[in-house]
Amino acid sequence: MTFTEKQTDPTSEMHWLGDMQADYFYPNGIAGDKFFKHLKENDSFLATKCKKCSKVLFPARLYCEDCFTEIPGENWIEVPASGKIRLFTIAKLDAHGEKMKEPKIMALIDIEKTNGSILGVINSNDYEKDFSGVQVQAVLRPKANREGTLKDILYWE
Amino acid sequence: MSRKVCVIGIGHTDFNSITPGMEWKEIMYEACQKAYVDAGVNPRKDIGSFITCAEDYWEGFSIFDEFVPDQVGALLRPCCTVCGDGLYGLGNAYMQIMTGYFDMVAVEAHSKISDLLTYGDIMLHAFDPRFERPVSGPVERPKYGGSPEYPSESPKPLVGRSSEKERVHPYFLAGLEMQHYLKTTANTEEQCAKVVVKNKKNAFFNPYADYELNVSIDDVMMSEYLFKPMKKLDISPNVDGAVCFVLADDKTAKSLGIEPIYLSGFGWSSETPWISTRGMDALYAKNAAKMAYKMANIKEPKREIDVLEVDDRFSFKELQHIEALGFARPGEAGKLVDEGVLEIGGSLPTNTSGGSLGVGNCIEATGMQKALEIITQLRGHAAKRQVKDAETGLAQSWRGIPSGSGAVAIFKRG
Amino acid sequence: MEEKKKDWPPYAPGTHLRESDIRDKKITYTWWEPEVQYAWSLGPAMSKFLKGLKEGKIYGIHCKRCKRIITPPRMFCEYCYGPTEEWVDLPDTGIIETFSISYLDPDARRIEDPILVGVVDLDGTPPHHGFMHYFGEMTKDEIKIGMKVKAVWKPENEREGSITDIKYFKPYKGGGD
Amino acid sequence: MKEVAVIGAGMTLFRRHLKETGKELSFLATKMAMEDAGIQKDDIDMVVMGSAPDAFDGIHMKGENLLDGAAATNKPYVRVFNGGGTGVFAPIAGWWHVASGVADVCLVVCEEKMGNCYPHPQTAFRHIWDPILDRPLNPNLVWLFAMEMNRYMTVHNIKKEDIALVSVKNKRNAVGHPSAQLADPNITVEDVLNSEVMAWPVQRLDISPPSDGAAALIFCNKDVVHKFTDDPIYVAGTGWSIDSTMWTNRDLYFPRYVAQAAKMAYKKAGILNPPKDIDFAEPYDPFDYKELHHMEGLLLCKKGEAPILTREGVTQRDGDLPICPSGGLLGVGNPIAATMGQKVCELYWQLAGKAGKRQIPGDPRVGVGQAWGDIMQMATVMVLRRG
Repeated sequence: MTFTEKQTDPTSEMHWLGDMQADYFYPNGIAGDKFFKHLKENDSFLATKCKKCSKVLFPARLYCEDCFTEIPGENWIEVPASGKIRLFTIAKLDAHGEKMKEPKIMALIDIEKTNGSILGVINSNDYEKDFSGVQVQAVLRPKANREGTLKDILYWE
Repeated sequence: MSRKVCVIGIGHTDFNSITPGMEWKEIMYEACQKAYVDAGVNPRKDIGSFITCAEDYWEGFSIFDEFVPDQVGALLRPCCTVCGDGLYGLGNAYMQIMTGYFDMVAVEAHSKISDLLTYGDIMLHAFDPRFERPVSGPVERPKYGGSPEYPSESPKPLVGRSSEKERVHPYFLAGLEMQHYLKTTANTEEQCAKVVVKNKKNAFFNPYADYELNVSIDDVMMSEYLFKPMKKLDISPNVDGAVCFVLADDKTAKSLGIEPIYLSGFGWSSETPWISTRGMDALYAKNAAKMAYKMANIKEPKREIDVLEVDDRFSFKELQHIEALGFARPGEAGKLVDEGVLEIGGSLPTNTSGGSLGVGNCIEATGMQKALEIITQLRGHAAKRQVKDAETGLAQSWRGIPSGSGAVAIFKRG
Repeated sequence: MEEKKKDWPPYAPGTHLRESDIRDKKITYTWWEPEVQYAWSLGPAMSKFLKGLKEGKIYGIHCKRCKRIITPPRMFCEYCYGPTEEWVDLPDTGIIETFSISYLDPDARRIEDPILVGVVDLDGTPPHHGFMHYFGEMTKDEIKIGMKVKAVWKPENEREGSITDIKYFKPYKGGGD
Repeated sequence: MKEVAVIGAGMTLFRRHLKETGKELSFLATKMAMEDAGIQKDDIDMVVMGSAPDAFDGIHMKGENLLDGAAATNKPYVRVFNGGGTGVFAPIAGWWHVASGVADVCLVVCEEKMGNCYPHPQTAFRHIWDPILDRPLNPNLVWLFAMEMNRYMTVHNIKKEDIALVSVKNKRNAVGHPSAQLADPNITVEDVLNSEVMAWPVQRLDISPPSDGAAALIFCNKDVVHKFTDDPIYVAGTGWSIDSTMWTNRDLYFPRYVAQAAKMAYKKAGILNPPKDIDFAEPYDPFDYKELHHMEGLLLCKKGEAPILTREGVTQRDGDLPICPSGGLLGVGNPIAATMGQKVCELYWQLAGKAGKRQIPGDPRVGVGQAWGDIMQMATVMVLRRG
């Protein structure tokens, strides 16, 4: 025993409720801003090619983290908003650990012509199908409603 | 003459799914007090420096470091927080001792995760806010009308959980990683299930474990798919608990008359935080192990290491880490489970404490819980789960979803 | 050495973002509102302290090795690292250790009527031992460090076991007030 | 123990909002430090990140999120944290990586993006209070400082005019600092005294602004330092110390934890008489009175004497004991952890003669930097010396 007394009455006051609530505003950054502004006007993505290691980084970055060099403006390239599903999982739980109304098919999609990928939701309720390797296309919001966030990609199919 | 660093005292609380009778301060105090008594030292006089391993959001304070010194005995002493797993703390303690500034350093790590009501949402909060997090569900921005102007009212604390925000549980990423692992190696879901059976059984022999369970492979295979191919029993449930170590240089240990257990090597490494370009092959564990083996002068880990504790927050992670640490060729860890090599009586006993699957996922204390088991084994105090003639042990941990960071520590009996 | 005299940093990289750039949506941004809620377990010390407040009492606890009565109470003493024991019922009077006159709310918005707030050094404890609370029934010109104060409690049926069961501390002359 | 040298430093702009993400800011600062030292990513063995509350950036485990911008991909990387003290504590952690012989070259990056937190960075600060004892009273962070300032002023009978001089000095010193957010060559004591009262005795111009920013520093082992520079700056001593969580159970007029940390660092650095042996100092100055408070804590003067030295001009850049020649937090900005830029990088720039317009006259040889954090309880001290 490390104390002289401990809680022995289970009905006594036991916990104190509180929060750490705040709202968060994330500027999309130098590269992110360019990426999302492009997405607002076009139906394609931007990627960046490192001039040293020639990797095509997706999503677009300001710098290549492996070579640690800045990526110049002319190395920005346009890539189609489509790709192949590398991995997928059928998620049944929400963040509270409770069952969602409908399971969601979450996937990691390799974007064409790049060395990168993106997380996405697959628009399907076929929970038996093997989606690996399936070609998918991003479905975007109508141009008028786009706000310049990842939410502009509604889902993939 | 170069110093050596050794562990001279260990202390821990019981691990329980909830600890309603104790404040976070009190579970820390209990673990630390036990470690100090174990080492036979007075923290107010003998210990030079203190390290706690914690992350703010797990605890519920913007600056958790504030709420540390009193209960670890660090009043008006050097004390700091390392934002990482307990093994990172051990590594930093090692370095502090090697500078010659201190002879004795205490490292504490704990989990009071039952205080946190919104575990899933906090973990989502660790995803990249621009390119990853929004995928999980609604981005709420109703309070201030969608523009960052200065609002006239303070946000009201939410009471209870809001049900309309249906965000996906962040463990979906573990589901993806498991699929990657099964696809790229020859290992199967059954082999993962065997890991669950083994670890939950080992936990029966560990008095402080909280999730011991007598299940068969069929039981595991029949449990529900939550993040296909990941099943309910593949996931380690959360647990509260605290662990404290006292480290010292070899001279101090000898003067205290303690038979030292050396921290002979450690390493850590981080992969890219971008899920979009990460390999998902536990490269972090490979790099960390390389560093630790070099420091501990280990050439053939398979032969030289007697007992092993690897991170098994998800069952497939145990197999993946065994391969990354060099105990099996890629894709062959499953065979070791099939052959019973990883059992307590096998040639490579792994997660004898029950691991995270058996003890529970103790968040930032995971690495410390694993190191604790290694020390217990090397001291020969592991009772029914004792591995015979354990001389060298390895503990490895991973920082959990969504990170690609992990650490390795190697302990040797003196 | 010529190079040494170089003016470094030669420049500071970064792109300044004005409030107007954000308001006029010159840049794109992402919002997120996390759900961050806790239920901190109260150990024996805090439970007893809060229950005491509900009954209109301020509890302290004794560290016998250091001969110190501490409040807010805790189960261990940070000076000697030993366990504490023996609860003490403290008077609800003290002196103002320090104070502030605040025109800010928690989110840094301005308020008209300033809040008087500070630390009360409670009677019955060693010097400089107490807790933070509001002050009332005095103006911002009257408040002074060293002033004697006494707690004003909420009516018994409104108390809920919280530090706010004390409404504020008011000036106190001593005696049977 | 290995001797540790500083070979490069970098620092971004400090502003209320910066367009860059945290990663990108870290990249910019790191890149600059690497250019200064003339090294590549492969030369770096280990990386230390210093970043204060996750609740500012709004990213849980933000150390993990920032690591690619800190050149830490596939490297040993750790984040250390102790509130406001991180700005000097991260370099201390970098120092022990090298001093222990574990790493030869260690990069330290400090980053903060306070602008992310809404409705105000203060919203995150509400959660630094004790959830049971303090948060129900709806506190604002400024209260803390107001209460401490009041105690300090009352015990030593200090006038607000003397304290305002610090703000004036630092905001003027910041002129010429490329990162500076609040430099003002024409500010006067009257401006400070007439500024809006936030929480008396704290007024608007007594406070440093919340900022976004990043800074980076590179340490290296003495044995390999010749590869990078001929004129290295060495870490002479480090110290850190923490006081009790129960801030209402101690007298706030003197920061005994700063004295404790300073004594530790001075002992290691062989400093016997701090005011004489130290040429200049960068004490933590998020509020103007804190500079005075910390000068006393750092044993640079007797208790209650700091305002007198300030009034006499001793602490001006051309005085006998220059304090905050960078412009400090009051002039340059206060992105919590990234204040490493003023508190440690500045020591390096001054000692190496690279401070440009801010250069202290008279060839300084020993400088001390200090930061302070948590709930008025943590002090971190680092002493650098030339040659």
